[in-house]
Amino acid sequence: MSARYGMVIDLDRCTGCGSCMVACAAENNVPALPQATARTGLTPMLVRRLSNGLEGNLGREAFIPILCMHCEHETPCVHVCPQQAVEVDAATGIVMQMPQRCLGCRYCMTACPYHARYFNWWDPSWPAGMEKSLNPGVASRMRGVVEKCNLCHARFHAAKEKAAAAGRREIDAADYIPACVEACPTRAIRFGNLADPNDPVAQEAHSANAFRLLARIGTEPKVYYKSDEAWVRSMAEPGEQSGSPVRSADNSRNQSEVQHV
Amino acid sequence: MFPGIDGFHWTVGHVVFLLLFFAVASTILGTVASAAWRTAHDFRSHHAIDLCWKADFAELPEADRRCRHELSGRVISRTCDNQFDCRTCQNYSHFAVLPATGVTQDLGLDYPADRLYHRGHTWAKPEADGTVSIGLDAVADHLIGPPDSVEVPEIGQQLDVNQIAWRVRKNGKEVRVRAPLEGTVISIGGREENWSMKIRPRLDVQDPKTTRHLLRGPEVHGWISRELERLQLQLRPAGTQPTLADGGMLIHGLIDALPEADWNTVLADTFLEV
Amino acid sequence: MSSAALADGRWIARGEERVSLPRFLAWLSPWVVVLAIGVYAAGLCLYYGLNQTNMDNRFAFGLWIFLDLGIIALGAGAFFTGFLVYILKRAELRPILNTAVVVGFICYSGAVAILGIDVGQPLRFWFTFWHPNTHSMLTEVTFCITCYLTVLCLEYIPIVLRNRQLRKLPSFLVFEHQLHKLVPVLAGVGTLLSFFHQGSLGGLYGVLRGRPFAFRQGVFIWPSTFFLFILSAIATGPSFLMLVTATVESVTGRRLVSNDVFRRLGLISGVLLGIYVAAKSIDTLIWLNRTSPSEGFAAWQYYIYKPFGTPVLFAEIVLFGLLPAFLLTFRRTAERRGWLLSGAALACCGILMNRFVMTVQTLALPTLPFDEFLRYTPSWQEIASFGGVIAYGVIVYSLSYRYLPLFPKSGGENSHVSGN
Amino acid sequence: MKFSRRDLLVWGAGAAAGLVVTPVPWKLLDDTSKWSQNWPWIPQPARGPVQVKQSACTLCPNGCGVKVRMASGWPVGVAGVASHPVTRGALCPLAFGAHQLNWHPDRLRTVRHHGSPASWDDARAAFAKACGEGRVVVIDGYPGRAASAVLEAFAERRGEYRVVRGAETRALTPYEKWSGVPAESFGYDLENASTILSFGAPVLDGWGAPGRFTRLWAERAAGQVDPLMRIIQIESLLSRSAGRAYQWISIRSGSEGILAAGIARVLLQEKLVKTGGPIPEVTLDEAALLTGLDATAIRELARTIVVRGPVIAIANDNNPSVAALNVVLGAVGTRGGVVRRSKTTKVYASADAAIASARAVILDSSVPWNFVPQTDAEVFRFAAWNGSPTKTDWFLPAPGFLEERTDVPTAPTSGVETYALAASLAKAAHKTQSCAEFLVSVDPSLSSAEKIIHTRCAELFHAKRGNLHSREETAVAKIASAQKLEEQLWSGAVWLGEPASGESIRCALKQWPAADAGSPSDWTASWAAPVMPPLASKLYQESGLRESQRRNA
Repeated sequence: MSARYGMVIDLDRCTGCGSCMVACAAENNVPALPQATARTGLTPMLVRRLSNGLEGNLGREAFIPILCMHCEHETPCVHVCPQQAVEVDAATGIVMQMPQRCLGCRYCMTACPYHARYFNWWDPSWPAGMEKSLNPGVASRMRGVVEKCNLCHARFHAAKEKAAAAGRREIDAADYIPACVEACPTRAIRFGNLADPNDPVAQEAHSANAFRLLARIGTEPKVYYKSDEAWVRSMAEPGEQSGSPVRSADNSRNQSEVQHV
Repeated sequence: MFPGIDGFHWTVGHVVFLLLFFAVASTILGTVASAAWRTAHDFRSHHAIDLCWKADFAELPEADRRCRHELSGRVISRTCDNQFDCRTCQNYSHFAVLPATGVTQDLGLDYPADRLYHRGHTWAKPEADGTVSIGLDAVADHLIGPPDSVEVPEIGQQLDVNQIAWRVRKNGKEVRVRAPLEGTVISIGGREENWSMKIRPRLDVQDPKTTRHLLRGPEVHGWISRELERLQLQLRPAGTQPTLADGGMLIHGLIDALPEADWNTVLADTFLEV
Repeated sequence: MSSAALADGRWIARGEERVSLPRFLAWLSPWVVVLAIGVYAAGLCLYYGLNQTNMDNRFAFGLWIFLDLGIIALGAGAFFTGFLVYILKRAELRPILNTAVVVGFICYSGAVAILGIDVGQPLRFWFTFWHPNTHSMLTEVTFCITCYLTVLCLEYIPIVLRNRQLRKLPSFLVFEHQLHKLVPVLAGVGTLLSFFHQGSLGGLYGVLRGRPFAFRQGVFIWPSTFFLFILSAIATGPSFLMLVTATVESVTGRRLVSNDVFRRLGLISGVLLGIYVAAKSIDTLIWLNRTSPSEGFAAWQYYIYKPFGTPVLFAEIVLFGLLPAFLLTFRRTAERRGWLLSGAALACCGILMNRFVMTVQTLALPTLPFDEFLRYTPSWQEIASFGGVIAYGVIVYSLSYRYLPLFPKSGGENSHVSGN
Repeated sequence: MKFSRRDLLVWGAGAAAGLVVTPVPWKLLDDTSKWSQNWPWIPQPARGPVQVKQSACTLCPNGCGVKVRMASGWPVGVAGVASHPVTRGALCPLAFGAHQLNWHPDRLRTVRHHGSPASWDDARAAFAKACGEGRVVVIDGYPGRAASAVLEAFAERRGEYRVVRGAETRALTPYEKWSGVPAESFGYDLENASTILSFGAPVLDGWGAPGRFTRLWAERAAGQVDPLMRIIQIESLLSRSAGRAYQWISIRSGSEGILAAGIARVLLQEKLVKTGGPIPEVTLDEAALLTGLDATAIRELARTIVVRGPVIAIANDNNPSVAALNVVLGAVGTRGGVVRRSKTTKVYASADAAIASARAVILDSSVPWNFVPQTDAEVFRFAAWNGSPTKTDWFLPAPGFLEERTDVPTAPTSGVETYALAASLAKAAHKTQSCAEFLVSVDPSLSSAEKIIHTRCAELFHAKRGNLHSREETAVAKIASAQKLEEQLWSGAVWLGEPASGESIRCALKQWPAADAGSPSDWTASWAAPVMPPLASKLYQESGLRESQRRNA
């Protein structure tokens, strides 16, 4: 049976520490290039800051980890790539990027509404000797190709091999955990098989407070978010904020306790 | 795209798309190929020569493409639509029956009546032994004068009518002389005979059709006078009156006398060069 | 006269007057400088990679894509004129046929050159032919443009071979003759190809489900932009030809084609532009009221960010669409050179603006609610390569005009008519 | 037969056409694609089998359990050890890229004397000379290690041993003052606390052993595990902790002490607590005025916190008022409060005080870089990485991350004693020496850290207390021999003592402490490395997650 790997990220538990970003970069041999900027760097996992736009002690902020959403329906990047460098793996539902086949036309990047794709503007390089510390499971990408989160496919591959060695066809769920999930100190990022109705993550994905970014575009992302706070959930769709910077903060939790100066 | 390339799966889309693409691509390549093949074929079947002449003829200015019957005054105005080849001209007989008008007037140039003239300023003289002598005519002679060098064909070489028979160089300019008749070169005269050469024509000279495309009689006069008018206009220094208004003599080696004139155009017009 | 000038004269078609070689070189030299700088900049981009540009992960397409879409749209005159002359047998347009071919050749070769720099791995350009993804508009574009550029080369060759010196080689002359006989076939193929890739270029953005500003509902497998791009391209192609011809006329100071050719081009351009404006307006209304809201994006969200306010939309449709359509169509204006040409100019600005909006504004606008509106200024390398392409065009056209029979001989009938 | 040019052309065209139908051109094309992907200048990771080693992180005194992936003899990845009893698989963001730290461009590779390279012998000679001439002050940033014992032993003979206390330990110093129990043996029994009253402490942002608290909070704030935990963050700005806390109370910066006093006053006046205590002289209105809250809010807060106990107040600095509030709340020496986890009674001299008379000062590599000894003596500083320039005469390259064989004592905030060993999994390309090794080489009569570790393991074994946590939990009593115990510790097991006995700690608090200005010096970093792992600094810069790049050179 084929899996549909996905995530539920509990934004109420995300402290914005950035462990997931660092773990992801280390796992996938992302170079730390000094010349890279916020808009040219490689951040397959990127934690972004949300704010309810209010000042003073009414202000609230939250953090949202953004990674490839592994869209299921009319996956935008897969459809536009002129040479099949992006494919949806039927067995796992993972949207695979194949840098070795990428022309670097960046059409997929314009197609992705989540800005989860990154272009190698420079050749990768590391301080002398540091290449010894690279993860042997993942090849480094050259300049001029696009890359993104592939749910630590190297780990999936390793799990597969382990299963094969043990004569099993299905992998052991415990063997395949993406680096960001493993790293999250508050277990805010949860990873599981959405196709398995018994999987707690699959169940959580359908809980009341779960939502997906830009769901109305209809790309069926497999990365879910959840939050008890209405203003955080309102960040899912552009229409919700109705243009005004002030977003409806959830009063049920601590509005009464907020002190007024 | 081809078997054995990893990670590529065929879909119906591929089949349709690639079929379409290859259809288009092969159409384009086919076009080039057929053009090339036809070209080769033209060369094999001696059509190439005609085609070139046709193309050149098409490029000639209107004034150079007058019908011989207009020159002789049999018709008021007619542009030749047959590349000067009266042998295949279906209207020729229709015009030929009309009498030639106009009186012969000496232009101070030597155009013997026993010769036939080609628009490229060459003459052809059928000899008794069935050969034909050909050479540059008086106007050409006067324009060029003593040439710096001449590039003549080899003995036994095939000449094609209207094709470049020999080349004359003067003051760094090249004059490409067109052959009046097709035939084989059998002898070439020296400087004194002005490189007039003997050829054995491919067709029988006695047959009038063989030389029908060459000018004779009143046509020559009409033609020459037109040529002289043209030369007057082209050779006169800017802002002066026509020099030959009185039909005065062309001086020998005009090209040396008037170095400032636009000889590119003059020679091109004179020798039907494009 | 210098012997060099004389040598040059032997290459100029007989009976044509051209400026002296020194003056011609003087005219070329500034363009050559621009081209040189452009080539240097392109070299930098190829050697050091695209970090030389100011594009980034969020602004993944920049000035170059705008250039590509722009000049390919303007180059549409080539295939459309060919179509009119050879397929619809509109002989009266022959006088501008050659110039159309040259303009088309310049536009497409320039676009392909820029695309060659714009991709991160130029060495892998052929991967698209190797593992084509038939769902991608870009695949269609790549295939069609490569084919059509070949077609344009084949249409350009006969014109080159008619040069006064080249024609002296019998084989060239005969080949030209034979090839020219087959040009109608090429014109047909070219029409098919251009039709598709002009459309695919529109589809390029129309299919971007993730970019609601560009996304459009479609007909069969193609979004509406597919057809809008074709329409706008064939509408403005003739206008651009008019502009080019008029420019050449004013530079050389001689009348090259008769007024009624202009009038005819203007009419074609104007009518098609009118149809385009109508279609574009309907499409815009459907998009604003149906497509975009269904994706959760309210129309006003696109136009709160300066400088891309509603005036841009207005200018694109009315100022640069409706107005030139009137100017080009109605006798009162179309018979005056000034009005006709300003109409053509407006039409060309309009199509450029449309391509700019589709490429740049689409990327500048936020998609996620917590995104910000992006700004991007091209680096000098991008601008220089851009200028390089323009200069390349001017140079190629100038050389073609000087040495090749682009226009009917002054006085004489069109050489091509007798050519066939 | 004559071979004309035409034949040649025909032959060439035929050959070209024929070649297309052979596999040759297609194969070549496919090869070029592969070739165009393997440029020689693109560094590729060395292939090889990956093995996983367990150890303890030594980047800061919290000693989190780390799982190190090793390939061809080098660490290629760091992750948390899920079975670790305290940190339970969580680490701080910096740890995940820490295996790249040893190749950081700022790595200190040679001995440097006043900026110019020198040899180890020069340094040793200079230090020996200094020892001969006068007192030596040894400064340690990570007390309790075997290496610290070496430092201490050396200091006993030659001068003085001082300790730089991390922020968390400093917060415990008031109790030390009142009870005589050293701050090093206090800890927080967070596992049993229910309401956490944080006075500006970054409890969710790398406070203490990062994993320990974040995991607790994640589970218990969500109500997955009882008792429910609530964080009340008292802070002037919307910090990470404030953002995620159950409640954020925004007060004027620097008025934490006043608020603590105000709350204490309410608690005592309204008899909300059984324990008595000196009533703060600050009135509720004064407190309201100074904190920017209003009196009712403070009263409300006081009532809220006692509803759900045990409640514990955590300060970010050695603010005596917050400590006093804990005394009033009866949260000192009780379950779910500030507990005494070890019996040690040794109180270390703080390094803050100016060093009066010393010939030399030697700093262990565990001393934070922003700590500058107030002295004019000759300063020897051990460090693995270059930091911001400080008054230092000798820079001595110390072992980097995972390069030193050392033991890892209990984390500062831990409520229970732990002991772990960190094997050396990587080797530096240049000669390194830890401060302890250096001192032993100067005074060979000292016993080496290795020996001390050995004896400590033996003691653990004979005490038969606590459990050993590796993949499964085993009581020390069940372990065959001291060697076995040591082996297991070296291979990543953690010894965990019994939970702190609820023995009460007598705090002699006669009157409410004067609200002093908090910590005298502003350095708070427990992270000893002056540089961040390259990936962390890059990603923080690109994501804008940390505007102020703390701890970054």
